[in-house]
Amino acid sequence: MSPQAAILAALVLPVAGAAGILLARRRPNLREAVTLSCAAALFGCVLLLLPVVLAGGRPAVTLFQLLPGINFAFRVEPLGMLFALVASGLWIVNSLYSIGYMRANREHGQTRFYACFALALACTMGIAFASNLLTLFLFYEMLTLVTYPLVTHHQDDEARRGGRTYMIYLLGSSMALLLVAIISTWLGTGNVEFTPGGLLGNEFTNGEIGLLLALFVFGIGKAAVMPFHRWLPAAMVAPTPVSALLHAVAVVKAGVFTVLKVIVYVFGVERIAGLSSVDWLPFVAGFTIIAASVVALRSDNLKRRLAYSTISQLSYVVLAAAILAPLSVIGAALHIAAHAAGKITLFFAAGAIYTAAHKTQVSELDGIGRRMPLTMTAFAIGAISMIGLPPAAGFISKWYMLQGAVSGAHWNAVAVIALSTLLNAAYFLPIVYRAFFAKSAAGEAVHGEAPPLMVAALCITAAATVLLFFFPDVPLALARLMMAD
Amino acid sequence: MISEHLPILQVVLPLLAAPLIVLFRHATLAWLLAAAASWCSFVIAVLLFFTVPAGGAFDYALGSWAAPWGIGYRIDSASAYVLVLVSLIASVVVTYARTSIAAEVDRDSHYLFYAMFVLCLGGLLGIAATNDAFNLFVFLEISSLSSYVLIAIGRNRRALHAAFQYLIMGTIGATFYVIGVGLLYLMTGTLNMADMAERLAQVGETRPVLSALAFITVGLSLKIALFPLHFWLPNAYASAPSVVSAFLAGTATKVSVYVLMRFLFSVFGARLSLDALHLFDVLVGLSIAATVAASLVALFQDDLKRMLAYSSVAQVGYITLGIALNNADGLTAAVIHLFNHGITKVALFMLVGGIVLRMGTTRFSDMAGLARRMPFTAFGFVVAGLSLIGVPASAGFVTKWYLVMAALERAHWWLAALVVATSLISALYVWRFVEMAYLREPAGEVRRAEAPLSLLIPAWIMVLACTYFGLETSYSLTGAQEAAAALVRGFR
Amino acid sequence: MFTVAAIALLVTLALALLRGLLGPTVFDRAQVANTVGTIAVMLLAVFGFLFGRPEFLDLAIIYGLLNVIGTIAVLKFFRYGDLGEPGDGEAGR
Amino acid sequence: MLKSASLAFFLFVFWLLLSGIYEPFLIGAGVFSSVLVVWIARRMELVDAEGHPAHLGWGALTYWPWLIREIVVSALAVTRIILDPKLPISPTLVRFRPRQKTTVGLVTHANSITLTPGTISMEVAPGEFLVHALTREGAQAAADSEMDRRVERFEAGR
Amino acid sequence: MMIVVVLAMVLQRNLFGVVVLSGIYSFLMATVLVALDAVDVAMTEAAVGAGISTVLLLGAIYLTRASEAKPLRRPLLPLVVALGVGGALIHGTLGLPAFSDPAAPIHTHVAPRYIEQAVTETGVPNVVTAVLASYRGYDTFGETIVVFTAGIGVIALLRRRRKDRD
Amino acid sequence: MTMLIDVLSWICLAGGGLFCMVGAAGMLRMPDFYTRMHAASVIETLGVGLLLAGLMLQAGLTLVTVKLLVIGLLVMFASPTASHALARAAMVRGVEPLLERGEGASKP
Amino acid sequence: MRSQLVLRVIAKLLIPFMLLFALYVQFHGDFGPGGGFQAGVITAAAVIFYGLIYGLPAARRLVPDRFVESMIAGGVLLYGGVGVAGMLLGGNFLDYFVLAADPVHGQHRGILLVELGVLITVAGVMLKIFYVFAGRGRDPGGA
Amino acid sequence: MSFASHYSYWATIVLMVLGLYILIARGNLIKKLVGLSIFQTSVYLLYIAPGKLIGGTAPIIAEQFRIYSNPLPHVLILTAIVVGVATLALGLALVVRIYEAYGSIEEDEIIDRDRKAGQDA
Ligand code: NA
Ligand code: NA
Repeated sequence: MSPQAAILAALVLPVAGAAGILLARRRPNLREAVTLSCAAALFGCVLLLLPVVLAGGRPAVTLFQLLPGINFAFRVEPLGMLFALVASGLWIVNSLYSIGYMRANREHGQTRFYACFALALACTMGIAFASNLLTLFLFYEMLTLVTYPLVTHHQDDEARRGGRTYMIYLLGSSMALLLVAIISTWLGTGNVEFTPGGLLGNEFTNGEIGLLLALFVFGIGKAAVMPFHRWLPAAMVAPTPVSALLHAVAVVKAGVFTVLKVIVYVFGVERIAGLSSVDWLPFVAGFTIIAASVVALRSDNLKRRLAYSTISQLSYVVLAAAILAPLSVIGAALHIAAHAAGKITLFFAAGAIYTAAHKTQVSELDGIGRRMPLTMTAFAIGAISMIGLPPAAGFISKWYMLQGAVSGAHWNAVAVIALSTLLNAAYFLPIVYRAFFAKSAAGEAVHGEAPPLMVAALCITAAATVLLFFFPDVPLALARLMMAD
Repeated sequence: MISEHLPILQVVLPLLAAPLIVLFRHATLAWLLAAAASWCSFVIAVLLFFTVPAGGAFDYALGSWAAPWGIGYRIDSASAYVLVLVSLIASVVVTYARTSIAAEVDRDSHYLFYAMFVLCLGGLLGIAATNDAFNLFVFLEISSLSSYVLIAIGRNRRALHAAFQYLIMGTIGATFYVIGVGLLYLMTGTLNMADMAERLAQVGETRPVLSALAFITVGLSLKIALFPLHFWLPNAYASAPSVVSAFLAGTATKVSVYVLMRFLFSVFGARLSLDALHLFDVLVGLSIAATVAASLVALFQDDLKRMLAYSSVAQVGYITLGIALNNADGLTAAVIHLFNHGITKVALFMLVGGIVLRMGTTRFSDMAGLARRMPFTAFGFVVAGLSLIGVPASAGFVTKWYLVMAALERAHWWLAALVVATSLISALYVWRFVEMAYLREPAGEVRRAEAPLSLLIPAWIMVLACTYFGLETSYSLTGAQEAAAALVRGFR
Repeated sequence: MFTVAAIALLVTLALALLRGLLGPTVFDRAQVANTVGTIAVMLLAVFGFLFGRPEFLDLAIIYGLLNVIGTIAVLKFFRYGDLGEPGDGEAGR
Repeated sequence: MLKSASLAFFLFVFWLLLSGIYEPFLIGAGVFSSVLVVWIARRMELVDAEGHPAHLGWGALTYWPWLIREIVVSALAVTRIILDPKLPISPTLVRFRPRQKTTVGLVTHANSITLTPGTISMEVAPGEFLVHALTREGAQAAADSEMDRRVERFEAGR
Repeated sequence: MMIVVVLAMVLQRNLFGVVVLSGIYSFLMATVLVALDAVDVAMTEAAVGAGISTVLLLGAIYLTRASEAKPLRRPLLPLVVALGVGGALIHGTLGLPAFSDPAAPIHTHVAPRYIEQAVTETGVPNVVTAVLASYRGYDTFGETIVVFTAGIGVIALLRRRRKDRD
Repeated sequence: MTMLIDVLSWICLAGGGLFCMVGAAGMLRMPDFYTRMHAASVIETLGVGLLLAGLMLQAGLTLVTVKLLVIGLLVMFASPTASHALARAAMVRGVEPLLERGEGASKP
Repeated sequence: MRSQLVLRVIAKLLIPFMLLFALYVQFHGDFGPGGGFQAGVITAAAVIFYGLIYGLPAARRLVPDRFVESMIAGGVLLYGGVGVAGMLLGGNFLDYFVLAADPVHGQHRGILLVELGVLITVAGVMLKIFYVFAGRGRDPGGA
Repeated sequence: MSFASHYSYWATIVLMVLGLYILIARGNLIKKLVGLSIFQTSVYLLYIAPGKLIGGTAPIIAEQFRIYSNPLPHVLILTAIVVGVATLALGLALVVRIYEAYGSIEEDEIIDRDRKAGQDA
């Protein structure tokens, strides 16, 4: 298969998978088999591209003319490759987990769930491989639309309320800000292609660049930079596999990926480094990190705590990118992968707890580690990664970020990272402590682990989190290539 | 050579199909004739579109009388563009009509329906093809009279009054047009539009010319339902048979917009038309009022067809906004929106036709759970709805893009912002449908009752077209840019 | 000479119209319509001579014919309230 | 058949008189038109003694001049009444029995009455006329009249 | 005089009276048209105004009702609109060439050819007929189709009585 | 000869115009519908007749005269028919004639 | 019968001449005022007059509905047919020059035929409208 | 520019204003149509009056005349008249149907009835 064909296949496969899922709606086993095989095939396609990219190739495909000068086109570069790998890889695991979760909880509308999930992956691939802002924007918007049915999966009033918030925040920010940013870029430069080293020449003044950056960063609502973060907790109404999709596989990752991509390929790290008008971004990101951590600390609901943790972790990426030091940008890229693996583990664990013990609050978890040892061990690994301690992937990315911050003498950033590490520890470690060392309440129902598929999935991701610490070669290579481009 | 006669065959084939249909008085035969006429027109229009010389035109002298003395047809990029739009929509709609009118029109009136349909088609094509200001009026009336009948031919009694209102407003509009043309004739001595443009340049900005400009603009604004002269349109589109709503929404107002542009840019010349009389301010004001007010009204409609009708009024505002902005991007936006909105609205109304057929209602509250009853219809509605909003990758987006570009080029940031903001309102009313169809529990038992394929396939062709022309813009956009250029270039 | 006749006819027309405005019954107006028709026929004939184009007489004849039909239609309408009914059972003819 | 031919002849003469342009095409058109109209008239069942009273030819020569004289006289009388400041009218309805037997006769009589200013025939039926007259004298004259006798003679074709 | 008739029509509430008045109006219009040398137009106006329109209006009144309810609307706005339109037209007509000015564009462009050439080119002395049926024959084709449309339209609307759904 | 004809036709035309005006005046003066009809018939007979005669004298022995004759015949046939129908219709519709006091329809 | 007497007799006298006059107007449109449209109106008026006097059923028997509808269509087809004939004979649409060897003669022929088309359609439409209006009962419940 | 030379237009315009007034102000549908046809008719004069040449004659070519009035407006207006009557016929047909459906030809009553029906349904 040629690289071009692989790109197209990566886009088409999930759509075909969705169609297959719909066709197989009457036979659940077949349906799930379609999902899994499609996920595997997608991962295969993406893997096919990896050596090409690592070898310095940048395969590209152009399909239509969207507007004169702007094509509907794809081009695989290292950052997109990394993102695509993470997303397609986690889809397999997530599918395993979903099968367990959906069946155990006897969820309705499973066909719709799997179909939309597959479509969401197609959009994610589009985002990862898009060669220009507009193509990216198209998939970015479509991702919002196809995940909407997932967010409102329960179809009750609460779900609809949450779904509405989700839509309004994401569509509103992208239409009103991101699109404007894209148009402004087009007006200024006559170009929206992602260009290594950035596509901005000298068309914009210092102040305009600051404004444009703000339009992009806030317009990319999926990155959940405060104050555009509220959709993420609102979307917690969805079933856990969906949360995993949102937090780890696709949605928020698409957000920070886009931010990173814009900073690297539109603005150009070197072009805007040292400009006074972009100094505000580290502060906003830092504020988001700290504030979200504080909220997380105060939340008793486990998924809500995880959600605010995500908000905080996303802003690590933004912060790291905003420092504009090469090493920190590499750290940002790595963190996409690291956070994905860690956070998906945490959500899987939360879902397993819900499925096995029907518990949702942190305060109810006393002693649960003894009943669900595997789950809570995985949770602990995820938590360690979030805090940024070895031997978990989070350490590596944080390490790069810190190096970048120190090398650029961004002492504020260093302080934020340090403080947030403490806060992370403060809201994760008590859970681990409760689970394993607190005494469980009297009259506790007897239960064991969640269904095997779920446990297997969360074990895999926990293992991945650890493995990424020891073998960070591929992500690191990709991140370095990105900076070298 | 038959190819020389394409400009006239385009128009005459549908017109002559009508008496044949009446002669045979047979429903199926009538449909076949109407379909054949529509499809032939489409093929001819496409041939013309691709062969019309860049920067030139096909001229056709009717009766072999040279132009200012006889009536001439003139097909340039702009008219070819409109011809393709109208005949494309007619071809799709006529295919769709057979099943749709079976449900909405009495059986023994079917042949009359098809006769009226081809007449309307021929009239609209004639308007686009002619180069004679008075001949344009005659064809305007052919299309108008037949559309009054088409609206009233169903069983809904509201359609009668709606058609009457339309008749009154349409006739006033046409009469205003005739008054305007009369004044121009008195000042130039000619009715041929090319000749007229040439002579007007010498006459200049005199009172009769300005007055003519005002009458023609107001008259055509009535026809295109420019806010606040729009009130006939929602009633008409909401109560007409679905296939008629689809056809008229896609073609009638569009052709009138074309005529308005023809006059403003080619006959009067933009310098005279948009700078004199502060037409820019007026048009911008009305366009904004149209998009904002009509979108808001659409948001609160209780009936799907009415909602779509009000949305049409709003969408006309985008077109006139593009006209008012009067630069290359603005005109391109206006021209391409003729096409984009045309196919979008046709798609939506055709889908609604399926809903009418299966559910017998278009009330919003009855749409609860529609996605389960008619999944393809509901999904198609959403996809076409995205185009209505102007979401990227839909046809509607291209328009918005050019509008924003045009506004920014003129340094009207606020206009660009308004365009985006009004899109959000349309997003809300499309959203209302989504919520109803997908998220509300239907009352009572849900039985899967998808629209028949004979309705679904034409509708989905248009739905897919909405997406296709959002993704692949080279034909529609190149055509629109050339059409805009042809309009500005005029008859030189 | 023709001018005098034309003026006289115009005066007649004006007077007849006055009656038409005064009414009071619809029959008065119908009568006025009929008279106006007749006057118009004459006026056209005179105009023809006035302008030296006696072709206009064809026009006058048409007026005359249509005037009759119009009046009859009006009357049928009032006699039977219907335009299409044959008078007193003549349908079978 | 004879009536049809005669009607066609009359129509053709009418055509020639109207036309005034005598070239082959238009004359041909005249022939064609006359025949066509006769054909339509036959389908309308118009070609009978009522519709095509050719037999009355000679009577007209004597009746019409008399009628015209009557009309002028009565018109002058009505004119005098109109111009009289006192407007000396005495409207009267009168019902009487006419002598005519054929419809053509009755119609001729009725129309003659109406045509004569000062009298209007309001109801026309065999054996009964209702006439409105402007003055009592006019009514008397209509009821027992010279006109009645003359129409009878005219009807007989004398 | 025509204006008086129209004014009477404004005031007249009996629709039958309105019909009769409109018949008279058309007679007057036709007479004026003859005075303006438009004999063909006058003939048509006579045929239409005195004949067809009257019969049509009578038919419609017969099928509906003969008198108008009290006008319920406020007459001010319509008056303003109507006067505004009139004002716009007055504005425009003030700049037109004077009545019967032989140098006006309409007398110097296009029309002269018809008058000078029609007889030799078409062999038809009535220039109106020549222009109508030949030079601008396509307009007349359109006009015939308009008539056709109206006829078929009326059939479609009134061919039979049916229950109208609300 | 032409002089004589001109004078005659002038007289006819003037007279015709005069009778027309008189008839119209009568239409205004007369008290009820039926009596107004009598006045109108002056126009249709003497008025029209004299005018046509005047025109015929002008036209001489040409086809124009024939057409004028046709018009005359048309008026002669049509207008009493219309008047008759009008009067009948009015009566049927209950427009009461204003009669001289004490008079009904007299029986023969 | 009695009430119609005057009208009936006068109609019988008048109608043939009306019809002939219509044809006269038609054929003399080249030389004086008038043409297909006016002739069509007069033709229809004559038949309508007949219908007024003798009743709608009689008129419908004379010119049946079906025939009238064919007239309506036929006139347009005739007009369009002349146009197409012009095209087939090597000219443009509605080109009369090619209808005969002599161009002026061709013009004459073309004008005659299209005027005939106008007459047929106009007469048909007017008649049909009369039929439809007059034939429609008054009470909303009936028929 | 003299007012007198434009007086033919004035009559036209007054007729037009009156027609338009009837059309807009009156709620009776038949009267609206009558207003509409007056409005249309007024346009005839706008076209035809300027075509007249004083000393000219009807454009029917004959030996003895040299100056003819402009035939083109006549042709145009002939068409306009036909269009007008076609519109009237259709309008009246609609009015008849409206009357049968609503039992009224007054616009306010019709709108009222529609509103009531909308509430009932
Ligand atoms: Na009398
Ligand atoms: Na003619």
